[in-house]
Amino acid sequence: MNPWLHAVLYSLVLVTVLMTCTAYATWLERKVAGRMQSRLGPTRVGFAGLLQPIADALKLLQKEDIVPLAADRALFNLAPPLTVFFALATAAVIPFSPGLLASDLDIGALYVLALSGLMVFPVWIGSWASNNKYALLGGMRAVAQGISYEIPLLLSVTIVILMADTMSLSGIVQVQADEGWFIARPFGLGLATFALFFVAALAEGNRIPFDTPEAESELVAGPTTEYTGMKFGLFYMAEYLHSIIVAGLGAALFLGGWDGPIAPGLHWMVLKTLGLWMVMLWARWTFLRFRTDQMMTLCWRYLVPASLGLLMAAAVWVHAVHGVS
Amino acid sequence: MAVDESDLPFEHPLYDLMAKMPGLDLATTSVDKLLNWGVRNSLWIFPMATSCCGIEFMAAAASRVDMDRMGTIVRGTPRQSDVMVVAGTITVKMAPRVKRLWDQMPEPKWCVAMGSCAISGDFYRDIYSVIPGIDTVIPVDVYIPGCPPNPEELMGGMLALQEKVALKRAGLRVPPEVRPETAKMIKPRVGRAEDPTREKLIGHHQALQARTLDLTEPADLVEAMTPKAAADGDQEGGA
Amino acid sequence: MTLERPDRADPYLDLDEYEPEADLMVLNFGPQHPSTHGVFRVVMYLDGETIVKAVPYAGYLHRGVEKLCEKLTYAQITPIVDKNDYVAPMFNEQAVNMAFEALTGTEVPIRAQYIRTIVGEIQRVASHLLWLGTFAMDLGGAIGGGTSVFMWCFREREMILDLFEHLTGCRFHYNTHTLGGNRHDIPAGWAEKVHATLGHIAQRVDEYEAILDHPIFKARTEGVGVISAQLALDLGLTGPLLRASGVDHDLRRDAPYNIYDQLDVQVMTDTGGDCAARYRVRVREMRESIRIARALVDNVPPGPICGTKPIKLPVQTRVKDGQVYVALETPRGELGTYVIGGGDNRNASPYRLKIRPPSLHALSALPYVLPGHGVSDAVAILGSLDPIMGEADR
Amino acid sequence: MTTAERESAFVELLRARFGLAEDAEPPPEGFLLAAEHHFELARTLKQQHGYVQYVSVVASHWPEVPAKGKVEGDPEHYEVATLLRTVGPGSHVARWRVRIEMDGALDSLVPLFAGADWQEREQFDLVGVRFADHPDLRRLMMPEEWVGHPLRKDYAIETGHLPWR
Repeated sequence: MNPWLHAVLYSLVLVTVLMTCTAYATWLERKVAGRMQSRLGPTRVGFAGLLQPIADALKLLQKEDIVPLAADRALFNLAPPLTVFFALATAAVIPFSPGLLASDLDIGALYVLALSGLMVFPVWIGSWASNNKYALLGGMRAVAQGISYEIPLLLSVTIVILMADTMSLSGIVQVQADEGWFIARPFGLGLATFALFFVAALAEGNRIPFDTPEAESELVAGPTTEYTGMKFGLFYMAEYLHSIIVAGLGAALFLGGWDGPIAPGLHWMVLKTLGLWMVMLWARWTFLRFRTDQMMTLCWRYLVPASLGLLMAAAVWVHAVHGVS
Repeated sequence: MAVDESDLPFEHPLYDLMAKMPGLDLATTSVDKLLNWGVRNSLWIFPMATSCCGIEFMAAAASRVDMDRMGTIVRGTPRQSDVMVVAGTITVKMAPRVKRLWDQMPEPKWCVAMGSCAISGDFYRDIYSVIPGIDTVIPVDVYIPGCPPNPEELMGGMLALQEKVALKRAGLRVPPEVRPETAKMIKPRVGRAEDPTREKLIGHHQALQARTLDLTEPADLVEAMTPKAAADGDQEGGA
Repeated sequence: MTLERPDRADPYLDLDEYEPEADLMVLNFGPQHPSTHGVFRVVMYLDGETIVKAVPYAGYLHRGVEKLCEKLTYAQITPIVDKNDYVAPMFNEQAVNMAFEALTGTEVPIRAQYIRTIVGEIQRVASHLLWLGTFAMDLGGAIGGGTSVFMWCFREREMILDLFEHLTGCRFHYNTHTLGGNRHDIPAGWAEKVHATLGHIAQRVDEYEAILDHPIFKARTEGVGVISAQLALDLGLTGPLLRASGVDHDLRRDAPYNIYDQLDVQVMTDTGGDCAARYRVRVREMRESIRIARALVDNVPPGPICGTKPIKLPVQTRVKDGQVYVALETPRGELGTYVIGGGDNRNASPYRLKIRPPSLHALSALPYVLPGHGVSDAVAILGSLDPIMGEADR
Repeated sequence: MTTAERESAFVELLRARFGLAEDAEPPPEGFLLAAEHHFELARTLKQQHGYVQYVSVVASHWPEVPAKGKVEGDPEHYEVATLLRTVGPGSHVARWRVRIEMDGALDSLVPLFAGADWQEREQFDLVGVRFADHPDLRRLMMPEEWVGHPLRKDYAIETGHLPWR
């Protein structure tokens, strides 16, 4: 098939599917959180509240679009679509099944990390342009957190790249399918790397216990304080998209991606992503929130040295197993 | 300072677009119904919880009643809310803030007066520092009586608001409820907004005050805040 | 009694003298903020994200209760003061009625005193539950683990409200205390219900402790918002705040009212003076209150529940001149009522009634404690003080 | 010490140093002292007798019209009651009243008790009593530009304050 046609068609399908997934992720989260808090969650809008995300989206579309007088109008309007763009662009290289991905980049892992690093900028742009102190504080926290946790995230992915000897995400999955998942291989080291990746990914996605930028009880709504209607909806959507894609990345890097018995690969990838996402949900509705300085301490004093140590251990392991090539 | 747009009719560009489409009457009606359904089922609340009713409001959001069932969640910022639930007594000191927060909410928006203090001031209505009902400051859509109303009653009020939203947006007039017995029982010294016995002067002054929003900041604070960006004042009330 | 920590910040700090070069940001926190627990406003001067000076503003819920009470008869005041501390209404009623009883010299029957003690202790559990939920929400956000704790606490609080509804017919504002006793006698089957409910809650309290026993909660509360014993006494902090600072003082034991002189009340103290200490004190008090209530509810002596029999018309209650001060221990501390008798309405109303609100004293600690902390800690400290604005502003 | 012992010790102290008549029985309204003893008494109680906890201050307004139990033609004045407490078992509240003129001022207790700050501000706001040497005597409850002191007896309960009423 024409690669251009493939790219366009696949992107359309991917965006549609991901957007629907995001909408229903909010529904699922509300249901699961409700059950965890011994209540029901949405039940009245459609069967079991299944139409709730659609109602929310329709409502958000109709809300008045307020731009505060003192806000920087251009930047204020630019930020929300930009967040969704970056979040969606990351999805291009996630391998859902052998051959089922928008573009099998040779530097897929690097591309994902670069784009998820860029996620910080629209948040900062939006919070700065809002000209609101709560938004500003939230934006500053988001930038500090994003830049700091970039490092353990990068290093943990580097370990995987080192072990797999390729930067292509589908290549990494293929290596795992052939030789065993990285979460268990080498024993202990892989698990530690996965834990490191997961914590850093939680922080990158501003999920509790690392959600200081949003901090509802302190900063009202953080960077999105001034946003109304669908602009807020876009921020909201980007946050969920990002968390789903991070879960997908975790599944691809550590849990063997599409690798699994019996069913076709896509099922396994979706199941693993969902499972990982549910773990994030579980953490979110159980933990309290760190303070900003404590988060920085955790990152720079514990996670960065730990990831460097793990990187060295991985290098030694690769040398021992494969020898000098 | 936020622009006071409360006098301007609100029209979303989407409606304009649909009205201009030729021969799509049927379609626009159906779409309108759909949009209406969306608004109705996703009423996000901004809690103006000042006193006792605020606790019952929290109870309504908690496990036993769980307002999330009907798609109602609580947002901390007025910018992302549809319904302001005024739960509790509003004082002279607080009223300008309520008005400002109401102005910060995006259209379409509704107000629910929860509890007798928010409705009429209750037994505080003759006190020097309490305003006799929130409807002297902002328009109210649904009144939920009680001191405080049970969480179930709040849920009932939200359902009533859903009905009202459906009727109003379908172009039907919603007649106000007439309860002569209650009207006899409650005789505030200051008439309600629609009451003919209400002195015109009061309404005039209230409107004037609400427009100019004379927030009484201490002089030193005003000074401290002015050299910064002019927008400092804009969201402060909201948070 | 003193702790080796920097005692207090200067609330009257002149910002011009504080590093004139520093670029301070003024952050207005409130009066309507998700975690101000009502309507309360703090203006914080921030250097970076560190608070340099905090200026609180109260009075956004000033409802003129004291003025209103001067116009009402003694019996009419009870339902009005219910609305002051709306998290623990039982104590408000009890406080004013105890003051009026002291003024008129009315004896309260022993059965009524038992009932007052029992409902008071159960109300204390409910109040602390609500505090625990909102405090966790302050720390964990509206979308997060804090909300889970909040929902669970409210689930258990509803059970206590059911108990009171069974007793008084009201869910929230009870109006069950009256001059000389109580209005509502214990209904049949209530004692068993109390046992079942409180036993259930006692188990749940363990659960809350288990879920809050993790490093994040400790990191957020330990060493945050330390109030030294000296500062607490100077400010007139009472109740759990004072006990968390290491002062062994509880009116139930030290100035007993009702039947507390016959009870062995364990006073829960802690030494930290920080948010964690206040949390521990309140959780222990919950257990202690459950113990007291369960021990008493089976042993209520028979007899009348109201001394003024039959209950006179409110206007008929006449009071001599005199001034009394009566205090009792609420979940927030010493709730005092100072009454000057002999007002209008031919002596049927007080001349002046002043309520001593523990919450206002607690809030006055903010300018001393907040400087040096960040905005996140400010939320935790404000939450740990457990202020109820209806009571603080009246 | 029990509460009763503390009470008698308090009365002894008042008789010995603060101008209470020797044979005066404790009146039902509490002890009325001269205003110049106010600060000194609070300091003595705090530093020597263990009354370390600040409880409250209650101001009341007595207009000229002969109120019940008052001498005919008694001029308009304020009364300020102050309460301090000992902590620990046998807790006792020391309570005394001070009478001041309409244009007079009472010594503030803020140098002794930090908690007096807000309480005295509140009484100033609502009743109108002035406190000398208070570091920050502003209104606490009412808005800054409010006219009048609501808890005075000449302030009608429904006194209008436009624009809200």
